[in-house]
Amino acid sequence: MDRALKSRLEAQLGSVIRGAVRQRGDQTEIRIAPADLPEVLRTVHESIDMRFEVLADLAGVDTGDTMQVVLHLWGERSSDWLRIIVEGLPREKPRCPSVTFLWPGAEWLEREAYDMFGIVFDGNRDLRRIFMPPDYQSFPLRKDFYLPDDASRSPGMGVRPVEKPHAPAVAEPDPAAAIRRSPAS
Amino acid sequence: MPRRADRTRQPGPAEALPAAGPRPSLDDPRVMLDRQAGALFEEIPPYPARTEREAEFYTPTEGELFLNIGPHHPATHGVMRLVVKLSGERVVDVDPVLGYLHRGVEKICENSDYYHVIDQVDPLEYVSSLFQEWAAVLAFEKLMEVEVPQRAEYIRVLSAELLRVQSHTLYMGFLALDLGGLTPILYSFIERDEIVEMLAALTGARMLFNYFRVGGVNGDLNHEFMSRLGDWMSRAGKQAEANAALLNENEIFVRRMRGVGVLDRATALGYGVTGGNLRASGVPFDLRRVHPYSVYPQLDFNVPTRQEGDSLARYLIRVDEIRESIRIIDQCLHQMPDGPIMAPRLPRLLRPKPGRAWGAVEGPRGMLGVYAVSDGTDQPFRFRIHDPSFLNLEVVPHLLPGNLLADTMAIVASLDPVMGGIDK
Amino acid sequence: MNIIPGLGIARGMALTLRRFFAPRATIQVPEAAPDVAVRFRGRLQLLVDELGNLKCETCFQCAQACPVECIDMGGHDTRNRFWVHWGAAETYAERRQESALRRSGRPVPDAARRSFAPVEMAPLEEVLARRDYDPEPMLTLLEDIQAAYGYLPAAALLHVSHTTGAPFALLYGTATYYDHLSLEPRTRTIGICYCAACLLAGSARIEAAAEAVLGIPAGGGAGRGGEILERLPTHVPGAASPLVLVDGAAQAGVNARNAATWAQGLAGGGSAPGKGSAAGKGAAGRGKGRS
Amino acid sequence: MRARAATLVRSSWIQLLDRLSITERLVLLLIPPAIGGAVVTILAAALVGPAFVDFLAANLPLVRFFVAVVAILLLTVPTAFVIIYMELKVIARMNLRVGPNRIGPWGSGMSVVHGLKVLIKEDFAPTGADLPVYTLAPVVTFLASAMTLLVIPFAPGLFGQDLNIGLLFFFAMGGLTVLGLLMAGWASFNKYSLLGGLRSAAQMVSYEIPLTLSAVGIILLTGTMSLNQTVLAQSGSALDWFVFKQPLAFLIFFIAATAEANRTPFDMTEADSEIVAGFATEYSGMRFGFFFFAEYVNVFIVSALTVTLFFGGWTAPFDWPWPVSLDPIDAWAAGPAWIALGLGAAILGADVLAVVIRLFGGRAWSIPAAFGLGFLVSGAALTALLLGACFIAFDWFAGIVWFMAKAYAFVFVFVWLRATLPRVRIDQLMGFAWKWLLPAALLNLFITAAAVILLDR
Repeated sequence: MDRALKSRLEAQLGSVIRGAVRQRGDQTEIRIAPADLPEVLRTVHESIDMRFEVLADLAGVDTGDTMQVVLHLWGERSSDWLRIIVEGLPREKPRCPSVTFLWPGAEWLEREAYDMFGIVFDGNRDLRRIFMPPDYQSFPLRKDFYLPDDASRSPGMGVRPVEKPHAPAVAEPDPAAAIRRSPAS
Repeated sequence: MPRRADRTRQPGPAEALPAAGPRPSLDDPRVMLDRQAGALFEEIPPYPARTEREAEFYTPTEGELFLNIGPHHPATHGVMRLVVKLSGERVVDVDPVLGYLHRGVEKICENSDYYHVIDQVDPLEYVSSLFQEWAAVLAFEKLMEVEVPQRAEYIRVLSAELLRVQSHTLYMGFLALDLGGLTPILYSFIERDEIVEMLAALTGARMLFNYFRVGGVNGDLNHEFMSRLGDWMSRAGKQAEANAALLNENEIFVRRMRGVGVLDRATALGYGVTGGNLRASGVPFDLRRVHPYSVYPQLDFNVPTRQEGDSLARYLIRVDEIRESIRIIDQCLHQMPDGPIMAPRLPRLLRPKPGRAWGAVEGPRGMLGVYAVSDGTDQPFRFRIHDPSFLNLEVVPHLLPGNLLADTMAIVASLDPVMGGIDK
Repeated sequence: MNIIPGLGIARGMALTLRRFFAPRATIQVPEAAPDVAVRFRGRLQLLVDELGNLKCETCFQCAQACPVECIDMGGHDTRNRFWVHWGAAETYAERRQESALRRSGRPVPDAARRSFAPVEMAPLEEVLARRDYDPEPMLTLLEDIQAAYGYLPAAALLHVSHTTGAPFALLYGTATYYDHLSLEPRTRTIGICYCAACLLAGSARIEAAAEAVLGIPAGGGAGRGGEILERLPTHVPGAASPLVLVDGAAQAGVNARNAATWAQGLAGGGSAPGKGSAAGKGAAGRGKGRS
Repeated sequence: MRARAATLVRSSWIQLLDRLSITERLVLLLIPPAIGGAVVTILAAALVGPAFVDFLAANLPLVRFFVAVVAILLLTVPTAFVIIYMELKVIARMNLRVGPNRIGPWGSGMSVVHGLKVLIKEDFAPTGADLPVYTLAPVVTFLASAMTLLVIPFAPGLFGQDLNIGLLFFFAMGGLTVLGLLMAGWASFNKYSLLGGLRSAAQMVSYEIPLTLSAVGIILLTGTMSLNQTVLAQSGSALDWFVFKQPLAFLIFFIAATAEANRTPFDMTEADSEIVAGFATEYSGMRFGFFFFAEYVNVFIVSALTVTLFFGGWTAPFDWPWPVSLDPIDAWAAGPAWIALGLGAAILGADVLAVVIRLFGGRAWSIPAAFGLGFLVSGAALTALLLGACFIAFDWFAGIVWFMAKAYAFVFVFVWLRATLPRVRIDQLMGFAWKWLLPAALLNLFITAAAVILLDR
């Protein structure tokens, strides 16, 4: 547990962190609002006493009522993993700023989160489905997507809604993205 | 024609339900071959471009052609598909298409109990599945706050390092195979078979081990494993050197690998590349050292790094790591303590307290991480798997352009992607 | 890289040439046994003890625990009637097929539950009302139900259990204990040869008698007891008596004279007067051979 | 009346047929055509035979040509089979595998089975393929390879044609192969094929030049382009072989020939890990089989030419140490006697061996088994004796033995290379040809020319 990290986080980001900085084992956790994500990331990435340079993971989470984006960071100045939970994304239209401005490699991680949860990342220039087929309609890791043969949730013989189609959360088309092949070509 | 018009329509948010008409899909034979429609072959992809990047990629300029490498191709590891835009033999741009092996393991894991998860994550990185197990088990142990006995930790390190040797050996073989060498792959498999049979004596399976448990391992060291291991250790170093000699000094091999696909430090960090690929770019990021877990702090080993960042450096890093792994195995055997192999007083059905945990281990390809969220039931509420190959493969579009088609294989194989983990 | 160009290649060539004469690493498996570890659990087998008894005691823990659901336990019940899956149906392999079918929108056939298919309840209600919903004389109740339906539908047993309060296990046990009670529709196919020789020997009489007793026309649907009467397109040259088959077994000695008696026997459930004999079977075989 | 008789005959014929088994019926039905054929043959021989023989005698070169073409086309099949088997087995052994071991002794029937497999496979053409070109491509490739065999001297007096421009013919025909590959690549309507075809064009055209230039040195030395004369110029001991006079040329020639034969490490045209199977991606069945054949025949041809140019062709590396002459026995005149003697020796040997086996082998050997083994052993011994005698007696036989031994040694080297080396990249391949091989070949040419001028003076 890195107490110094906690005090640094509280000192530099105290205004945007929701709740307390939690620490458990080798993990330090902060919760922020989506709008604050770029600022927080820039701070923890560039602040001289933190330097979280490695983006270990970016994951979407569906808590049942809201969506979250969870980032794990590693920096050589700290012995802890830093977990940033971007919370409070509405389930109907989850939007979150992209982190590709710092880590271009987050592009695919965001694509995966979009594919599985429908979270739209503003600023990701290639936000399309990555695992599921392009014409797929629903977001499989959401909690209202039941496994069709899910024994633990479909007891008995009742036929459950197999795939609940969602309104595809498509990024608003950018004017620049209108470059499209004409059907004749 | 109505069908074509249908196909070029942008699916808007208003279309909540699937369209009633025939939706185009790549499997639809009519899309592929339809003389009546006036088009002999459909261009790829048959969908309207959805993003700026896709539109840019699929709009070829004069003299460029698309080439599908995969999903069925002799040199793709697994079922990877690279859509390559070529100008002559020179690669202009690449668009990797994933998902051919997607099984929804995360969803399955969220619907199975904690012991089943260990088995479900096994086939992800099928070349070295103990590491994936280890990541999951590590996260669960953090959730449960279980103390793992020392002997179990040593056994974990021992078996995992054996598997790392196996994985790197196989990597060397497949790299040579993708460059056209027939023989190294078979030498690699001979080596691998010894290790895998050895692990079968320890764990009971050759490939999907299901060996680690929350709080320890399933089964102690036994005589058969130890005798096989001793047998192998007596000649492991020499054998690895001999097999590597077929490639290390081979002028053709070295010339094809050197200076190809150079990944500099900043790009590697920005793309989240980990493992040997990152260390070949000069970043000594090895979780065993920088964020130690298990008994690695008590073991003496080096973290080989190289500054070049090209394919040859990535290859040589692996060769060095085999040596280090053999050293670690040796130390494990000497330091192995006595004691139990499972933590005491674990319930038969695990119900961790609600909470979140992130566990990451250093696999042969990089950082394998698991983010587990518990809601107090016997199934994880969220089980996120982070696979290193996923991000290692993501740099391919960055590395390939400007190289020749033949270098595609040298670069992709040197990054060592395993599609089971990438596609989850 | 070496100072002398080509030396690395030469070393590699030397290595392969050395390996050319090295012993093989292949294990030729059917001929040579591979060295499999004792702990290896790749063998899927039921273990037996030294006396040859199965060690498995059917505790189902393996099937319950199998994470990829490849272990499935099932078998015929002790009377060889039903294929049974122990445990909740959705735990086991059928679930996979079912869900696949359900996903594709097709109806789901379920062999394990076919006997519970719903039946017309009016005859059952009549029987139960007649007996004032008293399950105590269970055997006669079941016999009545069998008389009403021709067999004992499992759904009917379930209904009896629900309405009278008798445990289903008791009903099921009673129904399966007695031989003359059947949980499946008893279908009997009675075939009567209609070739010229058999017609001469009187097969038309036999058919008329059977039709009268069973109350169904030849070639028509099933009778109340599930019997089906059909004309056989065989050819029995020089038959002394007509060829009559009950469920494929030739009935010897049925002729125009004892046709009525034989047909009465059909209704009772027996198959005699004459039992299937070697001669009859021979005739049937010959008939099939030449047709 | 007549009709009735005909009916009677027909019915009796049918009754006869009815009574016979199928084999007997077939034989019976085959008798009339056989008789007819024999009669026609005899008549034809009697009527036009003398004129035909005269014609053939007058045009002996034509006869020689046709015989040579047929023989060479027939030769390609066992050659390809042997090399395929070698490739399977040798690479397997180098990989510490067993290789084919199920069909025939040591799996030697494997390549034949491969051939049969290719024959019975479906032969299809992809949609959009240019059918005539697609069909012709394997033919062109195969024939271009096979035709080069015409000028190779296998033994003294055993060659298709002793062209005075043999080497030129060889290179011209070898260069034709690229046409077939290019056709296949173009006509397949497949991007991989196209890339393979274009690669083959670039590669072969580049490597033709050092290949030819390295052989020019030998032309300077011998003063002829006839391959037969080249071999004769190297007769004597092994020290007279051109490999010792032209080591650099040999090295260049061998490397260029590897590229020319599309062998690893220069098998860019069918680099399976890059462009699936190159020009052959869309081919199947016997069309693919022709490519397959052409490739292995090419390996043999390149080895054979290397042997011919640099390793003395059919000449023995050393003189036979103890000169034995079988000249006093006129082998041909005493033919029947020899046959009788051989048969008698075989039977006698079999008897003797059978007795010996029964005596020492005991009850384990039944009498037929003992006789069989005896016959096999004595036959093998006699065959070896006969072959030895042939080797001594006929210089063409000795020549072909030496030639094949040398050629297959080089085939082994090719297979060995394939087992060891990874593939080079296409730009490295071209760079190597133009930057290294071509200057080296020119240097070699210059040195040779200078030496010829200086030493001949």
